[in-house]
Amino acid sequence: MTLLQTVPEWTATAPAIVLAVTGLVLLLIDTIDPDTSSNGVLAGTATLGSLTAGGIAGWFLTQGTGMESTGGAITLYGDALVVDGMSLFFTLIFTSVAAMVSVASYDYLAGRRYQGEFYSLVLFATTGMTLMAMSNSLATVFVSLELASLPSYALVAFLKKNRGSIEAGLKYFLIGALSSAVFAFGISLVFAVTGSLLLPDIAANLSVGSDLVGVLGLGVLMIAGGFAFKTASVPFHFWAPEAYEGAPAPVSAFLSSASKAAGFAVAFRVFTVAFPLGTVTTLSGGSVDWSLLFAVLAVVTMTLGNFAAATQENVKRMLAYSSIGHAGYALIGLAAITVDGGVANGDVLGASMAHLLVYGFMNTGAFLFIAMVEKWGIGRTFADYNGIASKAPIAATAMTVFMFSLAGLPPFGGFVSKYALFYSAIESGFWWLAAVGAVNSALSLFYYSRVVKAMWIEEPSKSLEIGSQPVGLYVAIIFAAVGTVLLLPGFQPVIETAQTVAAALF
Amino acid sequence: MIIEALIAVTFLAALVTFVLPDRYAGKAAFALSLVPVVGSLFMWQQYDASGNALLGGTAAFETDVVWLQLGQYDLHWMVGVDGISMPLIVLTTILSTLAIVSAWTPIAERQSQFFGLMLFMEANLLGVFTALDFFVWFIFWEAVLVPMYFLIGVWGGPRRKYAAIKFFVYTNIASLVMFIGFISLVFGLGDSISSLRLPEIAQALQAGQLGGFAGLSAGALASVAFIAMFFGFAVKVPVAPLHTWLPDAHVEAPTPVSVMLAGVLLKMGTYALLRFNFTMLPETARSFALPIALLAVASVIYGALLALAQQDLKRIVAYSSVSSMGYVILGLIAYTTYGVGGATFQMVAHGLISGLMFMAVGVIYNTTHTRMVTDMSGMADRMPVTAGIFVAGAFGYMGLPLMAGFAAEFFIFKGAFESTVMEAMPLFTGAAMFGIVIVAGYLLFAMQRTLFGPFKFDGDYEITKAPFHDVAPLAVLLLLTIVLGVSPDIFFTMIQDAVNPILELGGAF
Amino acid sequence: MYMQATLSETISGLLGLEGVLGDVVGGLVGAFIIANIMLIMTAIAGPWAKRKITAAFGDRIAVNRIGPFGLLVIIPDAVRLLSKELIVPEGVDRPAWDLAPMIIPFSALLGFAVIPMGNGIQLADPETGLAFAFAVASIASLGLVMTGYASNNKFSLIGALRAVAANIAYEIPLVITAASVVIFTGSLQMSEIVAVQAEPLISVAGITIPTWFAFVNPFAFALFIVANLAEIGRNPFDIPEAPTEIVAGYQTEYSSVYFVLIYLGEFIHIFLGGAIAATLFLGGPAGPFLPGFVWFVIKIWAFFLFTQWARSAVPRLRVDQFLEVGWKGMLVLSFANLVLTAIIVGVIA
Amino acid sequence: MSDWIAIGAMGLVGVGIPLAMMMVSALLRPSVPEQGKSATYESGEVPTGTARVQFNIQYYMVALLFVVFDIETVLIFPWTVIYRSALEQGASLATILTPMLLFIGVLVIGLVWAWRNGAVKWVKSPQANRRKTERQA
Amino acid sequence: MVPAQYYLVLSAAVFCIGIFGLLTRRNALLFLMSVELMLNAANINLVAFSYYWGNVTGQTFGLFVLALAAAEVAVGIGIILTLYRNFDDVDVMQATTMRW
Repeated sequence: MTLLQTVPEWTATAPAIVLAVTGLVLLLIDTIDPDTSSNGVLAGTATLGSLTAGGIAGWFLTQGTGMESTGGAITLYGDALVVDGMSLFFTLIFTSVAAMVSVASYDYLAGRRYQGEFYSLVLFATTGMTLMAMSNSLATVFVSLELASLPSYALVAFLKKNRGSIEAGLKYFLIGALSSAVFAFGISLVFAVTGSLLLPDIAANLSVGSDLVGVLGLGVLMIAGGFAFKTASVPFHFWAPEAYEGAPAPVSAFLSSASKAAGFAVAFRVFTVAFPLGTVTTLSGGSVDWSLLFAVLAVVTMTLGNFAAATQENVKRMLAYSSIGHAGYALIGLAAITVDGGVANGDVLGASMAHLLVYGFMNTGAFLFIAMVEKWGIGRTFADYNGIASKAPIAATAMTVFMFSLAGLPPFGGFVSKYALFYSAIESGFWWLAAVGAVNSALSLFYYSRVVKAMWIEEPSKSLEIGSQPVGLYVAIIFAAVGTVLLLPGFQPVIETAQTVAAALF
Repeated sequence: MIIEALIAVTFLAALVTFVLPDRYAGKAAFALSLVPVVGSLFMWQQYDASGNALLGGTAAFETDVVWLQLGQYDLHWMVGVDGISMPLIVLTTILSTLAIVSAWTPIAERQSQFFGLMLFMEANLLGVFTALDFFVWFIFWEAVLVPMYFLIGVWGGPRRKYAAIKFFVYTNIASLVMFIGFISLVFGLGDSISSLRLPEIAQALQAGQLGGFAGLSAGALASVAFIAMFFGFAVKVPVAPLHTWLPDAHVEAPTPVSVMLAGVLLKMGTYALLRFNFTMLPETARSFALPIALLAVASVIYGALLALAQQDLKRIVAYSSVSSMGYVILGLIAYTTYGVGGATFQMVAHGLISGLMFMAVGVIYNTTHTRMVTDMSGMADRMPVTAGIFVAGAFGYMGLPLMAGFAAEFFIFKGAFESTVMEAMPLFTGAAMFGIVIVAGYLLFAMQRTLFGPFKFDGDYEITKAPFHDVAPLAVLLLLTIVLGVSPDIFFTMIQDAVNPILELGGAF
Repeated sequence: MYMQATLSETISGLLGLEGVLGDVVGGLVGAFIIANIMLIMTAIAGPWAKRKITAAFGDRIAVNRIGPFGLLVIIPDAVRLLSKELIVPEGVDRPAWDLAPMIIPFSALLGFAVIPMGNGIQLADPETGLAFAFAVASIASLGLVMTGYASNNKFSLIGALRAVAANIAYEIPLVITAASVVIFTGSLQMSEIVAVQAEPLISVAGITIPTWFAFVNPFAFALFIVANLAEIGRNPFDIPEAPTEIVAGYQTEYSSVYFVLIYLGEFIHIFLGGAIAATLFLGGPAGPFLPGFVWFVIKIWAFFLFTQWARSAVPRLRVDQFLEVGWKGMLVLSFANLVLTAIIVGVIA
Repeated sequence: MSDWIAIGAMGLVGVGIPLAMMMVSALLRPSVPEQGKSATYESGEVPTGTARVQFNIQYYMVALLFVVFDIETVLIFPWTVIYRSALEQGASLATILTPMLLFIGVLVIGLVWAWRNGAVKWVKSPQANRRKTERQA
Repeated sequence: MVPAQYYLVLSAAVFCIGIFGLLTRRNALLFLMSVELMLNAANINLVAFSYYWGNVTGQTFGLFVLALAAAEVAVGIGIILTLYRNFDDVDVMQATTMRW
């Protein structure tokens, strides 16, 4: 790219910069008059900012910024940050989710206080996630992870007068603080063993060998714990149901899609770059086989998530558990990595990334639909959803699309992405993982279709009344639905990009 | 490109109808659904394929572009039409239009959604019958279930929830099993194929490329895959022990939906059986001839007997279609040009006739609001036209000469007698033929009680002539039935042209 | 940079002790000496100088009976205070209540460990001296909270909270201003900071003015002094123990030796503040003719005088004014000062 | 090393002196317990209620601001230390000054926002509160 | 000079104290303090080993950990404050409007 020769390298972080600046601008707008800053302006700014960032990321992707075609990954600030296809790909996920959430929040926040704070927190969290995807050093990983987490805590506890929201915020924060402490300790242990925080250097120093393999193993385990929290997978998943159920629905959408994806982004990079399986399994003092760990975690997570979801009566909570289940699917991307996997490693990792992208659309849409239902003031249980379709067919159709897509039913994006994931898992020899996944998604159809059944087939209760037709929410939901459907025919570019950029990690 | 156009137009029609206000929906859906009809007829007229699309024949209107490059096997967007799928496409479009018309009366609420879903289903059905890539085919195959689920669940009768869930669960489990079976076959083929295009797979299988997978030898793998796929499709057909979802679905579904269900959806199962099991794994099929023939005869007799025992007109027709699909299986396993061809022909014929029957029952129901044989008698006095067509259709069902049913069953029995897959085949054929007697029995019985005799109706509805737009579809269907019966060759030649390659398949391994 | 032997090293050298033992002994002896210097100065400042100065402002004559200028009043005062009954109010949180009076002087004394008081009179000279001084100085706020919380008294609680609010509000301007000095010195080591200030700035008519940062950056000096006043809670910033509002703030419930200790701690804090200011801005112990230590004492007493002058001359701020001055005025100014200093230094260099 | 030992010694002395004074006074002072004496001092009135009174939320706000800014000073100090030597070693002014300017700029935006939202305002004007409550409803 | 491995033991001990407090106390503030302990255990490692490996990476990162810990506390205390307002208690087990 001639472009890249002409501009300084730091411009490669433009998406993150745009997001951060937008967050600050939102604060300033709110500063001009804290009491009467217009919701529309704020939502518009937030959406515009995230869309711009996403646009830039997409443009970079098409231009091949930071990929082999243009001379490989761009490392910045003493290798602390790296801009490559993977980071851009994930940036695309975060920004699109953030955009949908901001648009939807326009209605959700109408007439509430602290709107400016809400949007800027969302933007800052997105910035943090973008940096997570870019970070090439455990230091930046930790800092950006916190930058993504702290606003999330505040967002979950956003409804100051709502006990559910507060409780959710508290639990999210407590587990988050715990896991971040564990994470930091893990980092310190890894630093103790390798004497570096830069991922490539860690790998290099490990390949030399170390006499503290036990410490290293402990460190890796703790770091994995930190990611388990961010991705809401076993064993740090307890917070997810509470947080997602109690939080304002747009925030739940944001967390369960973008935040989760961010966790995976950084987990993928850290484990593939810093602890290459080939190196850590052949250490002198012993072997730290994390892919086995993740295989176990994946199976436990998806099974637990699905079975728990099947027993829920509250739709939001069901979605929360189902998102745990999906974390399990995405974990396959790490679990199915093998020492001599070669191209298969890149394929399965890329498939997992692609699934996260599709998931970003369908899951965000589903939670935003719940946001709309909350706006309508209908209850939260399956029974309360009875007959919504007769009142709001368009929204109900969108929700149906999300549900079936989450279940992995054709003809929606979720089907093809799951197929790609399981297929690549089989390709790298983990057919049993794929089998567990397939069985789980078959099971998940049960509870997803309950929502659909309630909306379409059950008779509406007499009192069912749908008040307004919130524009922003509708726009966001329909956008998500269209995206979910179009990702079926348009899956080729996605999976192609994902697998190419993933292959670049190995 | 015409196939893509056809499908796209139908999807578009579905979308438009979905957002239209309710009172225009029905008419609009009818008008829009005429486009695919015209398109399919145009295709038929332009049809220039030869041989079986899977076995090296040239498919008509074929397009083949790479869609997804995923690891070892590319996924293609490959569609095309040959002698087996062409008649079914015509059947689908025509029957959908007629079903839509017949839905004007019974469907009273949320019309735009109903008709939108009908068109959506039609589009997916067209996809099923044209797709030549397994993945594309599977997506359409699954996508048919979604609208069906809603059509039964939302607009169905009192026990519609149960019926819808039962249908959904049965068919989805079946699909899963079938999918696993097929994929294991694909992995068994290993590197010998580079994509999931059905022709490529079929020819690779013929070339004996099948290897072992997951600890199974090639032969065992073939058997396992065959059984898995057969199970998957048999649920759709349905074959006797797996048929229990069908009566519930039929009884609960509103008439137009039953028409689509019996007329086209069941054909998906037999179509898939023909395309996959009997074309790709002929040897395995032959080796399983006995159990399959047993199942076929069982469904024929068992379905007929059950029909005999019913009081509900719709149940009668439903069970009778179970038995008719038994003939199709029988014809398929016969592996003779008349057997397989007749089976294919029976798909079309039964599509028309069962559609006719269901519509007739629907028309009666629209006025009487009951389907119980015991509740009514002598309907012929009040609704002569409907009654007449009902009788005609019934005779078509019994296989009255000069009607499609006769031709189809004649071909099947001829083929079955000629069959060489096993010695006992004539025996089974005889047993199956005995089914016709029962069919005649229960149909005559039902008609005698409902239509003829003194008029009696315990129910406080005013019985009048059915409106024109209810009867017209019946008439059209009857006409088509007779046309097909008089000159079966309009379809049968192309069908034979497509099925003959299957029969020439030698032992693969 | 020149390495000068610290006090502890000198002493251990004199005693001829080597290694860790030498360090320990030298350290203890030196610490004891410095602590006692401070005690003496406080003893002079508290009972005597304070009264004299205040009286002078009121044009009165304070203690003048015992000894020259009534200096000996110190002794009876000390005895009086120490021999008072210790009243333990009901409901006090005992361990905290007992610990607090120790923490306050402790933090102040510890701060003096790194202050250079003249050539060679510096107990320890770690590289992070300045940061250390600020750190230990702010331990005092912990003691304040403990007093307020443990006393089980509304006045004490509010007083303590005010005290902490004051401390933290002005801590930042203080530190930021110090940072602007560090830009010049490029080191946090006290001896280094002093050494840098020894270099001549300009010489007018034979008199060379050294680069005391008070001359180089008087704005920063002013900021620092003001922030310092607030840190040590003296007028106009004495809201923590505003007698007319909340009796005696956090020390309401303290009597006898505990009161003495708190009082002592406050005075040592004043001196510590002065000492840091002197070290940062007034070239530490540097000065013509007289020995360094004398100059050092002069400087910190000057600061003490200044505080007393402020006490008598300036009215007290309201608590809200106080905090708004801190957050809106001082903080912004100190940031501006830092940035400007950085830019100027950068442009010059 | 010796520096820190000396500082530790100073710490010991700093603890020892208060202890010594306490002992001295413990020897000197009398002890005459009475009811009245030990009552909590509330201007001579009978003490009412608990002493753990609820106090102004602004104290918390101030503490919060302090935490933020104090930590920032931690990050500023290393910069100030190397600033000049870096310049002398020929780092360009932009590379060494701009990051800190950005850093402080972000801080200032935060401060201004907190300021405007009344984080450092000791008493909120009742009018503003009314406006907010109206928006809430 | 103290060998670096000893610091591992020290930090592990501090970390475990943190874990213990976190598991045994139900008061949210004590929970926060325990977390601080754990973070500072990490800092001990970082500083000690940055000395051991002779680079300042660990120390610098230690500063960041400090800063983030402070930020975390700031947010956390805010949440705990609202918790207290809604549940009149800072007991983390009090808040159970949703079932686990």
